[in-house]
Order: sequence, then C-alpha cells, then structure tokens
Amino acid sequence: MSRFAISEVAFDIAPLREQLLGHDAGAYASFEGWVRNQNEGRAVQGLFYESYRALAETEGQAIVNEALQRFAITRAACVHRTGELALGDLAVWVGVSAGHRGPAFEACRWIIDEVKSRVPIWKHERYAQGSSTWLHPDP
Amino acid sequence: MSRFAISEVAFDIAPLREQLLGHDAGAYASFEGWVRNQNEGRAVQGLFYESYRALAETEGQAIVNEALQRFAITRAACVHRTGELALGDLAVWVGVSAGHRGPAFEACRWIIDEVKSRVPIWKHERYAQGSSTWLHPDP
Amino acid sequence: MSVTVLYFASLRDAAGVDRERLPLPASLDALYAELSSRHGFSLPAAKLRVAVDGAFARWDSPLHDGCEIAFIPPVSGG
Amino acid sequence: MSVTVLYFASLRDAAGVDRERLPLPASLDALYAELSSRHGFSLPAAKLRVAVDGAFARWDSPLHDGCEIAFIPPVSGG
Repeated sequence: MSRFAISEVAFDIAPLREQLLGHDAGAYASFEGWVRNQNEGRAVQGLFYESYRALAETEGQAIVNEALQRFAITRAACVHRTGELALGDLAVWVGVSAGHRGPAFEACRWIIDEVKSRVPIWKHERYAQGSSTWLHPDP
Repeated sequence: MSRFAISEVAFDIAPLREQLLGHDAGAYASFEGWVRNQNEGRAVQGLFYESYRALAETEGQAIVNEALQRFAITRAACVHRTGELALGDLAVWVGVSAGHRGPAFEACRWIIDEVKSRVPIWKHERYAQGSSTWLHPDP
Repeated sequence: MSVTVLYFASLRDAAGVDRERLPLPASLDALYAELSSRHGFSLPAAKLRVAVDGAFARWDSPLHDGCEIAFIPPVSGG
Repeated sequence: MSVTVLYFASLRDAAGVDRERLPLPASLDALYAELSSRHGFSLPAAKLRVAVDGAFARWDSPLHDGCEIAFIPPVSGG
C-alpha cells in the first residue's frame, strides 16, 4: 500500500487502520476531516475537491516519508478524497502508529498540517445562498 | 451512550466513532492504545487490566465532561478495556469531534493523559521471562 | 459499627482478598497503617489516593458506619 | 517547440480549459504574465507555485520542448 493516496470515491478506513497495526506499536493517533455544514460563517451545501493527482501523490508521499524521519513513529498513512462530497462525508484521513502516544499525536498533527499547506488539492464550496467558490487561502 | 465506559470484553470502535459524527463537526481526532510487545525494555507476553469500576466510570465521565468545557469541541468519548488482553489488543480508545482540528487534537491528547493519570485502572504485565507485576508508576 | 475495605491490584494480592469487613476505624490514616502492618503493604500512604463510598475523598474525611473505603494505588491505565 | 500548460481550480475556470498547448515560452514568469492577461487570471504569480513535469519547480527553472507546466494556486485540501 502506498503511504499516501488520492481516492476519487468514498473509502473505508478500517483496512487502512489495519495496515498500521503491529505488536511493536502501543499507540495509534488518527485524524479525519469531514465536510462541515459551514465555513467562515457561510452555510455550506456540499463541495468538490480537485487535485493535480500525480503531483499530489508525490507530495503526499514525501510528507509521510518525512514524518517517518522526523518523529519516533512506526507507520503512517494518509488518504484524501477528490470529487463531489456531501455534508458529513469523509474528506481526509491520517493514521499514525508509534511506540508511545506523544510522537503518534505530533506526527499525525504534522502530517495533516503539511497536507493542507503543500498538497495540490483545491476545495470548491457550494453555499446555501446559491453561490460557489474555489478556496485559495493565503499561505 | 455514556461518554466514558469500562468494557470487560473486546469492543468495536465503529459504532463509537459513529456517535461522534455530525454535520457541525469538521474534524475528528482519535487515539487508541494497543498492547505492545515490550515495556521499558522487558518483553511482554500479555496483560490484565483491573479497575475499580464504579469510581473509574465516574472519574472517566468527569474527565470527558471537563474536556467538553475546556476545549472548543463538539463531542467526545472514551472506552477502556479491563480483563485479559493479548499482544495487539485494543486497551483504550478516545474519540473527539470538533469544528476545527486544533481543539480536536488537543482535547484527545488531554483526555488520554488525564485517563492515564486519574482513572483507577491498573495494569498487570506478564513477561516473557515468566515473572509478572502490577504497574504502580510514580505520579 | 463496621466498614468495608476494597483492595485493588498489588494491595489485593498482598491482602489475599478483594474486600474485608472491619470495625469502624478512628481515621483513614490509622486504618491504612494498621492494614499495612497486617498485610505487609509496601506502598506508603503518601503514594495512595483514597475513596469513600465510590468517590475520591480526603485522608481526613469523616467515616461512618457501613461506609465503603478503597485505597487507590498509583494507576496505570491507558 | 511547444509546452503543455495544465490549469486547476480557479485558473481552470478562468481559462475555460484544463490544458492547452503553447509555443515554448522564454520563462515561466513570462508565460504566466501572458496567460494572466489573456485569460484574466486574478491571482498574482507571487501567490502561486509552479510545477514542471510533475514536480514542484523554481520560477527560474529552464523549460524544454514538450514539458508539462502547471501553475499551482494556493491549495485548500484537508
């Protein structure tokens, strides 16, 4: 299994988590991003994620590999959805296993932060008022 | 569902996570503690968790309630196993949902730290060398 | 007038029982001192917490007939 | 001698296509300036990253015949 993947369809977390299990790991931290019904005060109806897939997978893989160097962790993985998502849908998942909980939490947080800042994926939000927009936040 | 539970048998995370989902939450952080094959340099074969169940449930519930006050989170829950556990078995699970990832991570970490320091649960480890001991760490 | 004392983890192993009924003691300190000497508990009271009737309590809490007392060794969940 | 330019997100909406083939430009700066004026891109180059042949690149990277160029608007995954 690749340590970072883009998924164009809804994906199941259980088998991804399973790959991180191991008798050498005592701690597992995970993060999930779900589609929320509002963003910065605007009511959201749904959204669309687009990626530059080849580069997103290269960059995401680089992030997870870097996490494995920077933190005392055992395994790590991340999957990001693209395409149409409804409220409550899973947008991104990060899982990290480690000997101890400190590095598991720190690496999990670091990976999602890096993914959000570096991986070429863009969110297009549709609002209840009928408008929609691409989100291009200031870095 | 109670926000903190002691489980004498293996439990399934999926329905617990499900209870934390909601369209108002964009972030979910979780922690799992698994039985590791070593502790402080000694090879572990298995372990047993004992609790003072009534007090453990009261104290665990107080911790989760306190997290809901201290952090900008939506929902939170924790389940801790007791009884015989084998290597790789799930010992404890914490899940937190929130509007944003910062509070989700912080509350999840805080809850597991508090559970480890305050909830009356004791670990009895069996070592490969044949000995076994109760763990009563210095606070 | 009596109390019930609950034992957990290494205290239970040392006591050989998980609970016992005892005459109402003068104080929690006095009770733990007596039990330590009788059962050979190696943990000093300073390392323990104490619970009365299912809630954490102070070591100087008053005791009453029929109350349930638990000495809580350092915990190791998680 | 030509290059392929890929458009994503708001740049794709503005360009009206997701890619186009163009003559080999003198530089990435010059190319983005020309495309901005032609397609009315509102994002200044300073806010973008650029990729050449599927890898992030510097704005002064040399270009070659047949290369694939992508201008990367600020990302919003997660």
